[in-house]
Amino acid sequence: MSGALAAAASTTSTGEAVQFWVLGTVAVIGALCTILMRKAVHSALSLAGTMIVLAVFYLANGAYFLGVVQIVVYTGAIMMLFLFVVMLVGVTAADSLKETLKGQRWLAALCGLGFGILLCAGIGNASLKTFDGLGQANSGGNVEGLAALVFTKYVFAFEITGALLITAAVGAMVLTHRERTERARSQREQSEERVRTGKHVPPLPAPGVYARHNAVDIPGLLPDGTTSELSVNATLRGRGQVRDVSGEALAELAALEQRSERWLGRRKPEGTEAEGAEGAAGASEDAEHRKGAAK
Amino acid sequence: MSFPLLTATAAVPALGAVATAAVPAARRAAAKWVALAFSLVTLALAAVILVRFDPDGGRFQLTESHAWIKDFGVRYELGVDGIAVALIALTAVLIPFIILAGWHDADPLEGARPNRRWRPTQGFFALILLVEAMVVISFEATDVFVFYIFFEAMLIPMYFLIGGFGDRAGERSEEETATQRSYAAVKFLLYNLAGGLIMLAAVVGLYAVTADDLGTGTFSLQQIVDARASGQLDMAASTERLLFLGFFFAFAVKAPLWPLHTWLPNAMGESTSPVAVLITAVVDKVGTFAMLRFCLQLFPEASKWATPVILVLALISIIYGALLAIGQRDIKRLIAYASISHFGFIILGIFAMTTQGQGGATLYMVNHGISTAALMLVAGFLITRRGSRLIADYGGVQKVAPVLAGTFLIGGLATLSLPGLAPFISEFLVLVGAFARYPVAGVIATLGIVLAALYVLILYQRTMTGPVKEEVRSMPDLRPRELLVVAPLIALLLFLGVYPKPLTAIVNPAVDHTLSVVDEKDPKPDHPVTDAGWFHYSPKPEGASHDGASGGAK
Amino acid sequence: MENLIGLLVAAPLLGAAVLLCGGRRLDRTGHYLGTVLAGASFVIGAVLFADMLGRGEHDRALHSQVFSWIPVGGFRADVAFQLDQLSMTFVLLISGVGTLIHIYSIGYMEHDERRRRFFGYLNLFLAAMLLLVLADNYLLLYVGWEGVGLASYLLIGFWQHKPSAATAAKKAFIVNRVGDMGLSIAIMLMFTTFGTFAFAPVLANAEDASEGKLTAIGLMLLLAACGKSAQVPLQSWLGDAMEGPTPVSALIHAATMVTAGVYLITRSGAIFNAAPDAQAAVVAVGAVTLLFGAIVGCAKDDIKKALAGSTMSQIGYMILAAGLGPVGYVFAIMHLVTHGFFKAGLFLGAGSVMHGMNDEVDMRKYGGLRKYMPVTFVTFGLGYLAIIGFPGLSGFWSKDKIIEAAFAKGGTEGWILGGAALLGAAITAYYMTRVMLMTFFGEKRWEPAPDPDKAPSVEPGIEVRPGEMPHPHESPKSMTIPMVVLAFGSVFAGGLFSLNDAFLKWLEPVTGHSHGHSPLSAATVTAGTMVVLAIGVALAWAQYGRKPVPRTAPRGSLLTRAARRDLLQDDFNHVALVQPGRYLTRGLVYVDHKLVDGVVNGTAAGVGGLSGRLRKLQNGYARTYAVSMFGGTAVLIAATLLMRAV
Amino acid sequence: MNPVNYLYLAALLFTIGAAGVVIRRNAIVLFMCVELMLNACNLAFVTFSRLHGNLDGQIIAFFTMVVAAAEVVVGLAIIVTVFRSRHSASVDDASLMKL
Repeated sequence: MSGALAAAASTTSTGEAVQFWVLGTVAVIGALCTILMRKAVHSALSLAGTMIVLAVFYLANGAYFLGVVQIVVYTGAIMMLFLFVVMLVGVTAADSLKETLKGQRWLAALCGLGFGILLCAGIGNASLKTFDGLGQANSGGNVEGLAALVFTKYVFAFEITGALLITAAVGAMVLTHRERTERARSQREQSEERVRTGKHVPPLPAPGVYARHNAVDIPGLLPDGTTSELSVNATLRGRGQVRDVSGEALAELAALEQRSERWLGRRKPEGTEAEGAEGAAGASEDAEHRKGAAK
Repeated sequence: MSFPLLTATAAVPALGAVATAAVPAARRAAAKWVALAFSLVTLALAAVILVRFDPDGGRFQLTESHAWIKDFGVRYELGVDGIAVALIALTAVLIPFIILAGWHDADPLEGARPNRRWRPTQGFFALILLVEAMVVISFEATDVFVFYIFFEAMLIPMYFLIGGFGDRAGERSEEETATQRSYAAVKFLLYNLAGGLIMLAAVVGLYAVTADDLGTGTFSLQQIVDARASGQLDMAASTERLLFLGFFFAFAVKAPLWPLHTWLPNAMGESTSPVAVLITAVVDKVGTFAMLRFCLQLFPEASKWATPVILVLALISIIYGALLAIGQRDIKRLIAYASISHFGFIILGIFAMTTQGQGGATLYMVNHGISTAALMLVAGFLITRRGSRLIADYGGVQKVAPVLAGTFLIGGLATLSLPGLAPFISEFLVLVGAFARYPVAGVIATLGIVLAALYVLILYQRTMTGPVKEEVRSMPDLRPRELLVVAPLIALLLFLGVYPKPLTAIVNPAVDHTLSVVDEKDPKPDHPVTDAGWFHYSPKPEGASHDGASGGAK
Repeated sequence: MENLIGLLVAAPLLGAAVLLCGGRRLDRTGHYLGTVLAGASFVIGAVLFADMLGRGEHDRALHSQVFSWIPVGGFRADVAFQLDQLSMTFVLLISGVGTLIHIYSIGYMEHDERRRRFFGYLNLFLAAMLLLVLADNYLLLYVGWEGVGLASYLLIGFWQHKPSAATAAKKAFIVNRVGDMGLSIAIMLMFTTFGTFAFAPVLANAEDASEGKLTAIGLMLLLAACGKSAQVPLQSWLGDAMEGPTPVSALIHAATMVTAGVYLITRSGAIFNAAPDAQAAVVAVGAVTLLFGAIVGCAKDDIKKALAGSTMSQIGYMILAAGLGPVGYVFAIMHLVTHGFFKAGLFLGAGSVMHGMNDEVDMRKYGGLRKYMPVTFVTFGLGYLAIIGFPGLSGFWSKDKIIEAAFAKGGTEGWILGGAALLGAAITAYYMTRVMLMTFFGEKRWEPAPDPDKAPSVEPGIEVRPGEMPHPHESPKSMTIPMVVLAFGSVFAGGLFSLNDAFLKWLEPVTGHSHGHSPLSAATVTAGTMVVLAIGVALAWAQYGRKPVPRTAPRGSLLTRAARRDLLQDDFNHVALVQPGRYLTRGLVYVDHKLVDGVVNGTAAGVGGLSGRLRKLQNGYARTYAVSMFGGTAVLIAATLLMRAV
Repeated sequence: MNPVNYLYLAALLFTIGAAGVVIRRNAIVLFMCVELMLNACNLAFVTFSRLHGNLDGQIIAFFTMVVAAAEVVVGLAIIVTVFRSRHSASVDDASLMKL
């Protein structure tokens, strides 16, 4: 190192120290949240937080340009991208943190611990007692300095990254774009086809509609009160955003029956409802359709 | 520079392989002739080598040396000493006979598949020539690295020869035969690969050692030997021993030494007899040859250190192989175990570290090649006639096919090294050589000759003599082609048995040099007779009779 | 002259080559060629003999160096011949008897379609045998030694369609191989001791070597001799060897090959002289065998086997004599020669009898043949008288001297040996008389020819209709003439040799000789011999002459039964060697398959199993891989840190 | 305080990120963890550039960001596609890496 200018310092200002300890804690918490939150949205947000903290650290380390870029590009663009996708996949989708792979947690913990310790040990070994700040390097301005490097020393890398970005953009488009190869089938054709195959001769059952709820995410109920899978959008099901009200429906049904009994004032032999339930359970699809049609 | 004779000798069969493989599927007869022609050209070149080689000349002759991989000091170095010349000659002589003997071996495969690119015949002969090329060049290579490459590359064509072409199924179902064959091929490959890889490590180690001591690493045998002689290169005993073991292991697998032998019976049993001959008479010789050329000369000290163990293993091989041969029910496996016993003799001779032992071992390589070829090929003719390898399926052949039986007997007698046939000389030299230094070993090895008589004669008795079996009653005698194969081999056996001098003259100087490198002297006789010439002996009256009775010779 | 020596061997060798490679076109003339060539070598031998007589007794030996055979370092083996009196004796015996037997075979093998090959083998044998006795070094002798072994193998097994013949041949060769092992070890010992194994230098310097070494060499040579000369304990093959055609038994297993052992010991006299222990062993072997063979000879009903037993015992005499050292060498050889005559004669006679009796070999089915085959009877009779040592005939001269020499050994040893020899003479007289009586005297006990399928011993070509009574007839001239000649030999040879010790003087320069001082005078010994001889004959007469011979062998005493089984030697070998060997090989085959191979296959299986387990780690869950990567990185860092630390 | 602490922080974050990659099943969160790791690296780079007093570190960090951006774009695209076809963003559904 050239100790001529900007004599190597060994410590930084107290202010920075304070800032480090405070924000550092925040960053770590953010990171932990990122990996521990059940919902992807929360993870994304906490990650964004961490990133902002990092941006601050960049600034503190004299990387002004990067600090800004960090906020603009990362926190601004990339994290938003994430959020988009999260929305796409289902904002409320929460994956259970229950581990399916045997011993995965333990292994992860073990590796993580060892890894971290070793890393720290490595840093500890490195002789970094003193450092010479960026005073001299940033003398011509940080952005200019970077620009000088980017357009001289790293020009090829720079160009290549350009190419990379283009490719990435195109690739993303290609991946997400779905070409419609065949003509969309008209309603007529669909119905004809249904008749031909004899499945779903009438249209699919509609989602459940009640006085209280009227939404696409509520499956319709079958006579026995169980939900009909066919009545809700597959995507919603995939996101796990189907709201099942069959439980209360059944309860109500039971109450209704009792009341009617009391009203009629005569006992029925045991297990009728069970019978009915069975019958309904065993009910074939068209029975279901009748119900849906009746709605 | 002069005409690269050695390269040519290796290149011609390689070209032959290409040419043979290139013959279109329709003309497989042509392929056979092409292969034969190329093998004959190789034979001619070998003859030229034999002529150009001067027994009393330099250590390595007809040398060629070109830089190959400069960074690793690998040089394309060829050169032959007497031992190599003898073995090259053996190879060149045997291959045409092998090709002739295998004239129809690939025919059953023809039409196995409808497609018109299916050319088993071409493949068979091309592979044989390929093996010849590699064997020849590994006999010639004086650069360890070059040697190693071809030593290993040999496995590829051999693998296909063993796995691809086999006997008629006989009483076994086609599938069983096929599985057996592929098992044998894989076993062969795995054993030899294992050996080869260990050797590779040793080769690298050798390079490292030379690089340490000489500054620039080298694989050149000559250079290393000289460096050792001049004391420039002195390996630590432990290093040398490790390297030696690495090399020796590979060679011990190749020249099957007990207990690394089990691949041989399978390989020889399942492959067609010409291929079996190729294995035992040609390819395996590379192993024993390499022991002489590389193990002993690169690591003399370690060789001496390892000698006791190796001798014991060799003795075990001799006795064990013979006993197992006696126990076999399958003609080819019997011959295979006999070969194991013989390789035991060869290794015994090499590590007896005496002129007789090593000279004998070298002769043994040649003679065993010829005699096994004779025996195995005749056995092959026999087997193709009957379509079975079981001894029990034969009997009384001598009556219906006397010539076949006769040649078979001669081959057998050569195998039990009957005096007057070539193998006797080599075997006796090995015994004497071993006995001179390790009497016990010599005596134990001598047991081998009795056992040899047992297995050969039992084989002959059960197959050839006795009442004629129904299945063999209509067996034709040797056809002209087959006679053309066997007769010269037998003639060779007789000639070398009566007048081995041409061979010994070539081999002796090389052996002496090897011993000088190892720095071993023949043990001196206790009461050397000054005048070994013939003079008249007349009994002395004194002490002529122990009871002191006065005798009258006057 | 020297060059002629090579011809001695070359002539029959050429014959063998031509006859064996010649192919069918020689079938008609082949046997004449073979006979002529055998005769040729006899003529050459005679010429050389005449020439040799022409020279002084000490420069009689000839030597011819043909070419250097195996030159490797200090190891020098030459193809070189040495013809001294000893070799000459053998040359004449071999080529002479050989020629006669060739002639005999012309008639005997007349009906055999493979006669050409038979003569080829005979010539091969002559060549090898001559090489054996002419070699000037032990290695070349070894070549001849194994050569005769091969020839005898081929000839014993000549009728290969008979399993018994094939087995007998194999047995002979292998037992001989054991002997050969001894010879080769002996040669190695010589090489390590003297640096050479040519006769002259080795024998001339024998005394210099340590006695231990010499004893070892001597014992090894003895082992070789035992193998070739069918001495205890390697005698078992000779009896079975009678499976071969009778001329073979006559030539190889009576007259010449089996005596090679005697030649070897006599030739190596110097070594044995310097190694008393070895000599003692030789003597012991000789004495045991001469009794052994004689006893076996008494019990056999198969005429050839009986003669084989007698051969064994006669060779026992020779070995005994050779073992006695310079006292006995000459007489060993002398007995060898006379024995060559009368035993060959006897065998040829036996062959002639079989020829007339539809190849019946069982003497109990003979009887009263003397008027049907007079010539055979007379010649056989003379041979008989010779072998029992009837005064004046060959056997008398040679055997008597041996007995004398045995006594001359001195001390109890001498008494034992002499006693054994005398006893042997008595038994010889007994069993030979037995053979004589059962074959030519008494009433006819002939039986119809057996069904060839049931008795495969019928020689091919001789047309025998099953159930046909034999019609004994005298054999053709080609067979009788040799018998007559041999008869002459067996009558007069001994006398001629002993005529003012001609034979002694002839051989002495080579073998040396010393007159042992016997405790008994020569006369006493002779008288004793006569007495035991008479006793033997009388016993035999009492048993087989006076009362008729039963057609089926009586059960007999334990000894008889044992003797019929060759004194259980085969049973012993079977139990002691064959059976264990069989188990050993079987066991080893198992071991090789299960253990040696099993280890390898086991390793393979182990690797397979292990990888099967490792496969489970490859569960396809990206995150598992991630963990492993994670861990791997950790390990890497640890490694780097360690390296830095170190 | 010595800037080395930044490095420790970076190490810590990196480890957390890595652990996250290992633990979480949701592909998107997985990606976030990757981003976290990248950021940690960036921090380290920046710190180093400060320690050594030249801007190369920052340049590298800059490139890292660019690459990260590209990676995220493509990666998310992939996630979307996968989700479309399998209605799930979990990396465990059907262990596809097994033959």
